[in-house]
Amino acid sequence: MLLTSIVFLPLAGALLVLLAGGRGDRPDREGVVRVVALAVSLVVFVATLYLWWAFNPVDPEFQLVERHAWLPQFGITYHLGVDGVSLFLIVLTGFLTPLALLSSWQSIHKNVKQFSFFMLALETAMLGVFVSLDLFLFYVFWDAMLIPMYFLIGIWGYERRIYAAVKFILYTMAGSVLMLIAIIGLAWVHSTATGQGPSFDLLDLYGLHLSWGMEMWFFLAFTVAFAIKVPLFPFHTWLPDAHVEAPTAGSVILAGVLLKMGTYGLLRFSFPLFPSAAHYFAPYLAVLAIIGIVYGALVAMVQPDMKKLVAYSSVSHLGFVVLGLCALNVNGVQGAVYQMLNHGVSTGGLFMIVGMLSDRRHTRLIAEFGGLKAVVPRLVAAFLLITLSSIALPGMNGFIGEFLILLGAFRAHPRMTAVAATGVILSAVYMLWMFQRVNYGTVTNEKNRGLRDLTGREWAMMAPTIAMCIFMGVAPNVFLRPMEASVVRVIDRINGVTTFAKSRTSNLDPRAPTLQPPTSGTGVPR
Amino acid sequence: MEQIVFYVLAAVALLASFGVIGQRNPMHSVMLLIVSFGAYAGLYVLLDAPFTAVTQIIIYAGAIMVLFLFVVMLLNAHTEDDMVPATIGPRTMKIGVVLSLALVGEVAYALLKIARTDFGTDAGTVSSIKDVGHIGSMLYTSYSFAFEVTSILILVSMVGAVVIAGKPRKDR
Amino acid sequence: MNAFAATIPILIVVLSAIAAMLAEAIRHPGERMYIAGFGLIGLTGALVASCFLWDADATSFGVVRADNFSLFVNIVLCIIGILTMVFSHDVIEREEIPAGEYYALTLFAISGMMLMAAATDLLVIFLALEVLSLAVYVLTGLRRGSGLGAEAAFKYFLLGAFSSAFFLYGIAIAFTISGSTRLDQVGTAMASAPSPTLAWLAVGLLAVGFCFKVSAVPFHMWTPDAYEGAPTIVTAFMSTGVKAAAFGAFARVFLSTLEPMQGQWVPVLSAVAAATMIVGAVVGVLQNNIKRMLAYSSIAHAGYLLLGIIAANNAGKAAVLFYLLAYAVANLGALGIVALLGTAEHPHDQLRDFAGLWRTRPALAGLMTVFLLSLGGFPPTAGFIGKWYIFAAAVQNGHYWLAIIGVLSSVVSVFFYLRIVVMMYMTEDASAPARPRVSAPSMAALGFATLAVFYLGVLPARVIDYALQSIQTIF
Amino acid sequence: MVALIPLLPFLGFLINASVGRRVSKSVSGAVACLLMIGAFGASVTAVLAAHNAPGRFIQETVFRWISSGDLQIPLAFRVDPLSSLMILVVTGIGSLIHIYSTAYMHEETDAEFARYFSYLNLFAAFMLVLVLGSSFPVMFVGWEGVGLCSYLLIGFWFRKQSAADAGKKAFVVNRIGDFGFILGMFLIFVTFHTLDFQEVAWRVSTWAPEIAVGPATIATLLLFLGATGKSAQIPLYVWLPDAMEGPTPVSALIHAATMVTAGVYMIGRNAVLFQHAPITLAVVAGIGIATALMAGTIGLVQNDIKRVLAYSTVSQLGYMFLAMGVGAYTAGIFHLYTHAFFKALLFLGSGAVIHALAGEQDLRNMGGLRKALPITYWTFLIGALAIAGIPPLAGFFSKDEILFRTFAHGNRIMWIVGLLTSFLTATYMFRLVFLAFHGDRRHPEHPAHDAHPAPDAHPAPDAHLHDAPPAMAIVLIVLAIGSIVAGFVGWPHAIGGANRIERFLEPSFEAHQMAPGEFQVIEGRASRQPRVELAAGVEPAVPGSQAVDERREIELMLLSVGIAVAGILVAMFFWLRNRAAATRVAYRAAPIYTLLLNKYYVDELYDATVVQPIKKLSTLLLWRGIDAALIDGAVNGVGGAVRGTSAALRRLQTGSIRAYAASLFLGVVVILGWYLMR
Amino acid sequence: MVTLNHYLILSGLLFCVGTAGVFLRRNLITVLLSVEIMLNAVNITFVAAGRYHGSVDGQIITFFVMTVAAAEAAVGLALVIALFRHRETLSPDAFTSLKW
Repeated sequence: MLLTSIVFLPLAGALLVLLAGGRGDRPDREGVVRVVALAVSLVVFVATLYLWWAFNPVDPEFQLVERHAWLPQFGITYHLGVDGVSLFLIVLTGFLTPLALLSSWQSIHKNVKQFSFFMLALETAMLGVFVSLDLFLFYVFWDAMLIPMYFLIGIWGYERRIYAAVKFILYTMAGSVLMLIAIIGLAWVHSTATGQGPSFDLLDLYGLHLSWGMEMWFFLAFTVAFAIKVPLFPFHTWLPDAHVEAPTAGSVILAGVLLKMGTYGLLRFSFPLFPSAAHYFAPYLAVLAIIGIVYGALVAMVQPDMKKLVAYSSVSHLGFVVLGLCALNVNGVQGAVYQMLNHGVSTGGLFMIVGMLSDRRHTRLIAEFGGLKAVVPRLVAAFLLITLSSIALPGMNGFIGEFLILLGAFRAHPRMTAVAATGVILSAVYMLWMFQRVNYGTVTNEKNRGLRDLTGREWAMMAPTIAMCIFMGVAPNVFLRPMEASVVRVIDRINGVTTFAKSRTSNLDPRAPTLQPPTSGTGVPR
Repeated sequence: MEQIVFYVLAAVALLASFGVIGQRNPMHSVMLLIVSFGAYAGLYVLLDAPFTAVTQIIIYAGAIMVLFLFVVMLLNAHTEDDMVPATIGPRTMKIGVVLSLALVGEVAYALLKIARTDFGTDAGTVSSIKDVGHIGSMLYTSYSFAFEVTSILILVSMVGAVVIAGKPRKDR
Repeated sequence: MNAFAATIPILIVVLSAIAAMLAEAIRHPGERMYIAGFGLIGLTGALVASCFLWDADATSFGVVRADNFSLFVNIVLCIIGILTMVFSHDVIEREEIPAGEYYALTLFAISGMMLMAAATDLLVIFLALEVLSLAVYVLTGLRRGSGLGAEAAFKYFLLGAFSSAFFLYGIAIAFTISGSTRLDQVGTAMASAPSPTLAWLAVGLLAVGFCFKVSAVPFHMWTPDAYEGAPTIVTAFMSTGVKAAAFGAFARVFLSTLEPMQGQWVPVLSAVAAATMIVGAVVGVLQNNIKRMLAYSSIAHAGYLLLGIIAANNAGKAAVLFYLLAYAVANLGALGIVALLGTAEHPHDQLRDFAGLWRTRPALAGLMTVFLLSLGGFPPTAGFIGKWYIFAAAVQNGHYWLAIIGVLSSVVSVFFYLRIVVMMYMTEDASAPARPRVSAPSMAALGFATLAVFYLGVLPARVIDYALQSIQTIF
Repeated sequence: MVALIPLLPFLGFLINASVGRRVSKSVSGAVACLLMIGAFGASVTAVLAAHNAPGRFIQETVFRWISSGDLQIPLAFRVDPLSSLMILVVTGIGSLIHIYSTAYMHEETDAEFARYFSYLNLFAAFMLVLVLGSSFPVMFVGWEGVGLCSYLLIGFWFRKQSAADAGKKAFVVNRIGDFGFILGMFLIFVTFHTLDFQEVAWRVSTWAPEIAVGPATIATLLLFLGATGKSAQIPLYVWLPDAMEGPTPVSALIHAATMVTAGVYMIGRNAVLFQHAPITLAVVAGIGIATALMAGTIGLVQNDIKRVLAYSTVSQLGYMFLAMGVGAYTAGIFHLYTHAFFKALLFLGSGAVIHALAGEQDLRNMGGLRKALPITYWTFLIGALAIAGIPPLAGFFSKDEILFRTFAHGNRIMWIVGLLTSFLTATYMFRLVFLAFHGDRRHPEHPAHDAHPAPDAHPAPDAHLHDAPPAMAIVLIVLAIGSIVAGFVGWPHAIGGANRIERFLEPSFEAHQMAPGEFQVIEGRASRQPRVELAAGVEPAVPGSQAVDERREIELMLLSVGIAVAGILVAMFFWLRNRAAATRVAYRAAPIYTLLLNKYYVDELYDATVVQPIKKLSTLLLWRGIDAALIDGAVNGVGGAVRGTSAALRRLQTGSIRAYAASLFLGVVVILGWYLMR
Repeated sequence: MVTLNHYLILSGLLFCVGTAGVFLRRNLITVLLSVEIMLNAVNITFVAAGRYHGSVDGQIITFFVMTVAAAEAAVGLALVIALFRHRETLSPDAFTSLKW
């Protein structure tokens, strides 16, 4: 019941917001709406913290499980549960949403009611993705999440917002529909394999043994969907557009949580469901990830637009995450999960900063700024700290993640990791270069003279973010401990069957897959 | 004997039909169609279906064709020459011809193919099928529901024809 | 009584139609009369009757069978009819449509649809088909003022007559083989035809007839023109009703009668379905007239429904029924909104007419969005469950490629649904057309449709159960 | 207690960073200095405690930092002889420089002043973490932390574009080194399954030295890459000269005394590991000596007083690496320690000069300052003599030790180059002295621009020339004394001294079993000794040869002293007696002169071969080309394709009813045809 | 000896003639006539097949088909009139305002 309430609390809040907003366009109700939305999101955050408290860190299995029949004809259940991997992503979602709402406090003025509504609806969808243990339910949340994001970008975005919104939604859908086919196929395979009807329940499907061909195709279908979301090179081009055009709050959520769905999906579904395929494809994914790391960094380096720069830096950072996952060992995967959290916090923070600057100057071009340190020292100090955490300075959160990822990856593929580690250099290059161009030197643009330093509201946004950055860097065990058991469990799932999977792949030619799905399944048992 | 009659009637029907679609003047087409319907009637007689033959003459030649004639008159029979030039040119026409020839080919092929296998022999005459009374009883027993449906059908077409062709009422 | 049991819903509708005609007859010129009321009464009666007949599996005259399958279709048709009636009352006066004839013909059409889905005799199916077709042809051209209406109607009529001739020829060949038009006898006879060629011809021609009615490629050409030319409310009605009825009969003929010949027709229909999904989705992309756009979308949906028939398993059969319902509510809702916003002089069916709708009519914009998302197949709406169900059926029988074509085409179709959303939400109101206000009943109807969309999308289990029950009886 | 050492400066950082801008300079300055001195006191106690502890070291685990699977990284500090020496240097010299800074930075505003000291404290904290850390990751924290602080302090005057650039350059170049460091760390973990220094030393000590390239070699090479970055060796030395953009005390503390020596320290820390990778050692020595020579030559012609010192720092660091490379770890560390004194002294002296001349840094605009700034002059002279290696000053002992070890190691070429370098050192050092303090006062043709904002920006006339204010003067004097006496701890046996430093540091370069809880020098070590091949020079070699060695050693000492003196004399001839000669030489050897003046064009080379290509590649190929055109083009291309198909298919819908009928008919024909064909 | 095949082939040919007429002719009325030809062609099949099976069903169906034909003709002609009223022409090619 706890999970259900956490997931649907924001939706309830969203409806509440609609009520509070009154009929039609009521600018006078803006304040009320904002406060209600913020309050709701804070309550949700507290609830997620309570979830953390209620979570048993030594138990590797799913906890606080809820399971009710939903479409019994197809073995579809309303099945929620949380483990060490999803726990922190949930907390992260709870943590970032209030900040996102705060970040839009000044910039969003038209239709605040609808804005808050979509933000909260989005939160429900995101939380749902992280807790659902039924593939069908997962897909429902996964797809439903697109709609509010689409509106957030499309209505409250910048100049080319419509192009970005449509690109975002179509690109993501195109990937995920194939996953839908794979999900269905999986369910029918279960029906024929076990003879007890189709099942979309993750735990049932974990136990399934597939023919190599099927496993390969299904793995690819799943992985492409997730790779697009991550975004893994070369599926990343929707990200810069979406980020640049989205409003600050949208970017924060997009970078902070949405991208993690992809990596989370890889870890929760792609790899454990299709272990031998995972082992077969992991090196290729790793290569893509590394290309993404270097490529993203290089492209970020030369971006004239701050948001675009941060967007490409996300490509680079998420590349690290995927690399860690592909290491398929405890260090790598744990680092990857940790890096998801880091990236959520620090990149979220970066987008907030950029948002503040563009709120003040209504431009995001680096060239427009310069010498801000003399004008807004506090803002720049915050900027510096976030930057440092983003370039993984030891003592900040980023370091822990990248360290574990690279170590894990090094154990799996040392040479490739050497290439990936250059990302550590490049990240310093592009971040510091941007930081220098924006903040150092003398104030060149007169418009920058009278800028306001951090306001109380902005402190309220930055303080927790920075605090998290440092805390996660100094005391990582607080997070690493609870997730370790579950991570180990997942890795065991992936490695459990590899012994004979390897042999299977060896004697079976993967390039000539036998995709013969069962037709004998009586349509609808039970 | 029977064969000769059949072939004659068939020839008439076919030629008349060709004439129908060969004519530029709708009036002539209607006339030729009536001719072919006469041939049909003859064929029905050959098929021991005198009642059908009669209805063919009465309903088709007598009623429907007359309806057509009325319309042709009403819109004082335009030949195609004084009409707007065809939007689809001769090339498309060729396509049409090719298509119809293809269909002809297919149908002929199919029927000849089966001709070798079944229906080769005539089942011969069953006296009951000539009996109009029998037809009537069948019509009102096993086909009664279909009969009712046709009533609705006619009602619909009536209403439809009126509402489409009639002058707009001015009351609203 | 029992002899008539199966026909009761149809009879009720026919009676209400006649009542509507009489009402028109006795009505003084200029007198306002809620003729839609007759239709509502009749359809509600038919709805109730259908519910009562559930599981009764009544048969009348040996040619009409009220098994759960046809009853399910009946219920869908009744819902369609009721919604249409409610919307119509707002619309037809504005559209300058002759009220009495309109209601009568609509109701006749519905009766024809019901009959088509319930008939177990090819001849009766043909007659029912003609009844509904003629009625719909006329409805299409009902706006005497507009040349477009007449043109649309004639195109629809001529192609309809053309295709029904093919259909009839199919029946004739089937009759030649079996000596009867009763489905059961036809089925057995054709399965054991001495030379299959003739049977195949029959199957092909019957398929042509049905494919035309459900507007599958390449028999779809009439659809966009007819939908665009017809009064919007009629478009709403025929895009849903005709499909429901035609697919009912389609499923009955092909999945029960011709099931033994699956090997013969599955490949053909697969090709047709693929083409239909692709063409429908792709061509819709560039449309600027919403009715035309939704016409192409309905073509695409026909393709998805065909998948259900091709799958030819229980899931597929039930999926067709469920999808019909989901599609009906969403499409009727969407086109209903277009109709409710239109007037005779300003049809309000161009894409740009919707610019900034959510400023002036936030509620309508919201509802429209819900319907469009449902048509696009987003969770948690009916459309998603429907699509998922269809594709699940297809995948179960290994039609992976059709399923993949289906999902990808649905992604493409999402693009043009979103174009409308973009217009409503993200484009500033250019030239605000004076939009008529929507009456309370119509809003209620739209609200009901929305509820249905969400109910089917969130808690579909019950309805899926009914769908499954209703296929157990015949197949 | 050990944790207190870095904690105190960190506290200072927090205070100054948070409330610093609101309190007066004196308060924030006092806080910073007192906390540094407190750290010094803590260090002293810690060192004494460690000296008396069993195994001559104490270890303290603060908390478990990272634990993931088999990777367990406690945040632990260890005080052993090596780190004791370092913390004493860091805190001691650090405190002095803090005090010096209070006077030097006095013109800054309160906020800037506080910012400066917060950075300085933060640096001290990280530096202490670096030297105290008991495992690679903890060291890495300090390693990157000091990099950050140097970035911040170099860019302290952020309004100056050059300063900001220099800061960025320093950080990025260091990152390149860290890239090697981190990979080396991984390789070590994968090889030894631990990251604790002693554990690694212990495990590797059971190996035979790697003749061929093996994990140890690769790992040490990677670590050495890190060292070259941090300690400004070829090829990554380019950042250090630019780093002189920072305030002079910063150059003294970070870029002379402490941070830049971290690389040397790191190698000393892993002496046992390096000892097992002879290939690496050869590389280290080669790079070291090469750097020393190159930097020396460059330093010979530079005109910016601080840059000369910077290059001399690079050169001296080269010496230290040479020592490490030949296995003379003690010597290297010893030189590090003495160098800290006299190089800090020299920098601070030059700082005093700059301060007096209101920001003037160009040697060509100085001269004759001896009268005006007596304290500065004399202390500076002591520093110069020390670095030149004139006995009995500190530099003499350490440098001589290094040269002797190199000789003993048997690599004659390196030894000769070393001598040459020490000659150069003496020369350019005294060139500096003579140009700055002797001769007559030369006034700048143009007022010194782009100097840091001193109160009176216009060039001060000699009347206003004031010697260092007390806070600075005291520090200079103390350091001068240090530069004189610091060397005595390493008085070689050869001339009747007891090389204390050697005996003191000895245990840090040996492998110890480290069972949790008790820290004992394991007994079994002796048995392993022949294989372990401990650092040459730590143990006096076989008794018989000792006498020979000592005679040879004395000869070498005399030689090197002679060379130093020669260097000074040459400098005297060229820059004191007749300056014309110098210019003539410069004119004669114009190509070489310009080459040296432009520092061998290394910066330009890097810019042309690395920086610009990458920028171009990223902009044109990756972003515009691949990303925008290729990938996104493909994505949008799909959309375009759909639209195109749509447009094409639309055309079929001609509106002509007969066309529709034809299409319907076509369908029929095709379907029936299909049926008939089968 | 006239067998069922003769009639089937005849009706098939007539049917084809009708279909050809539908889109070869450029006069709406003639087009409608072509449809009538198709229906009649089918009728022959029905009657012949009925005779072949020795039942009257064929004739009865023919009867229904005629009804349908009549109904279609009525509506069709009405539409023709309506079109003519709008455009003063009977060419199918004139009515292409709905397209694409």
